[in-house]
Amino acid sequence: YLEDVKLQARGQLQAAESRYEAQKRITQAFELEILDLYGRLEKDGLLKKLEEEKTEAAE
Amino acid sequence: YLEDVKLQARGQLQAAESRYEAQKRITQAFELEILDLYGRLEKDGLLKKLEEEKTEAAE
Amino acid sequence: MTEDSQRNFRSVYYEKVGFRGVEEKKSLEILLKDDRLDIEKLCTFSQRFPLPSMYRALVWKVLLGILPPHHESHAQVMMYRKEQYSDVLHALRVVRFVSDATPQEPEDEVFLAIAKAMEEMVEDSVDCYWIIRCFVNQLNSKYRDSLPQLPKAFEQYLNLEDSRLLSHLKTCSAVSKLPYDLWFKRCFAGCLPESSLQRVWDKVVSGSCKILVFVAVEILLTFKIKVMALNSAEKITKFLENIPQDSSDAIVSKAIDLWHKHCGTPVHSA
Repeated sequence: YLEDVKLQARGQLQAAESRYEAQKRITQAFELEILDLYGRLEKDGLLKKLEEEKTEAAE
Repeated sequence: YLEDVKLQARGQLQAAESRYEAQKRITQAFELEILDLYGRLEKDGLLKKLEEEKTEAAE
Repeated sequence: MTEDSQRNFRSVYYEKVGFRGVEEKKSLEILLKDDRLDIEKLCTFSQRFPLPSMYRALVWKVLLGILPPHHESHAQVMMYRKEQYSDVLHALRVVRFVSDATPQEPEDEVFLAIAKAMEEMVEDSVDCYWIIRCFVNQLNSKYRDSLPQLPKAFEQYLNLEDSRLLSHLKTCSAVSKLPYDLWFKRCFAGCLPESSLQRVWDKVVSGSCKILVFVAVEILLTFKIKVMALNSAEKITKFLENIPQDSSDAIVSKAIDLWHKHCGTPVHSA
């Protein structure tokens, strides 16, 4: 019976571990997305700045 | 003794669950961040379009 | 010297030099050798004696539930805790959360003051993260109902110890304006130096927030002459918010004695 309890406990722990791992993979995918979006925003910001400088120079 | 084994298992499981829950909250936070970043990109895009239209109209 | 102040002097002296600590350290080591740690006994120990610094982080982690009672699980549980810490830290960096623009709420100030003090007490950053988290959590859950009662208890015990001092505070209308947030919400973080403060937090971690009342009372008693000379609530509060640091070790020792005197000394059950 003791062995049974131990086995059950190990099973529960493993389930928690694999749920964590799955969640972590989702987080990692989201992280890549965030970094990409940051990159795009920054590029937009830079472009805007360049254009502003150009218009200022033209004036 | 059996109670002891159960108690020990519960201690381990709680820590594993807490790690999973934290990861889940991180995923949720990332999700919000992504939505926010998309919103900002769209706003930037719209602004750019508006400005382009303005310059075109001025020409 | 009166007998009482002599005793206080001696206990401060012994604690500093560590003579009295030898026997206590041995009995704590015996408790820590238990295969399954007896939380109740560890609580009683921490309520009675100052924790030796080398065991403080371990005992706090066990009492705050960061580590389970079973030694066998400590390594694995700590691995989970460590990973959770790095996950959160990494996530904060990804969303660039840590910036000057992050708005601050009043509760954040309490949290930050406690965190800042804890960083001085706990060396390891993973331990520190968890201990701050659970310490603040304990204030917001276990002590939620008792913390607001402390100003009243403070008045009561100050009256017992020195009614003239309390009358003076009342005459100045200072009683309601004392730095209660600093004392009872921040648990003296930023008020006392960490080396003395940790002996107070030993008691808070192990289950008593009432010790905070006696620290406040002892601060008043220690600076009685100064406080009696001040005649406005504003000046008194300002002084109490910035008390001189050099007597803080003695203040804490006397506060613990006073707390034991009024609330009894917990004894080991069996």
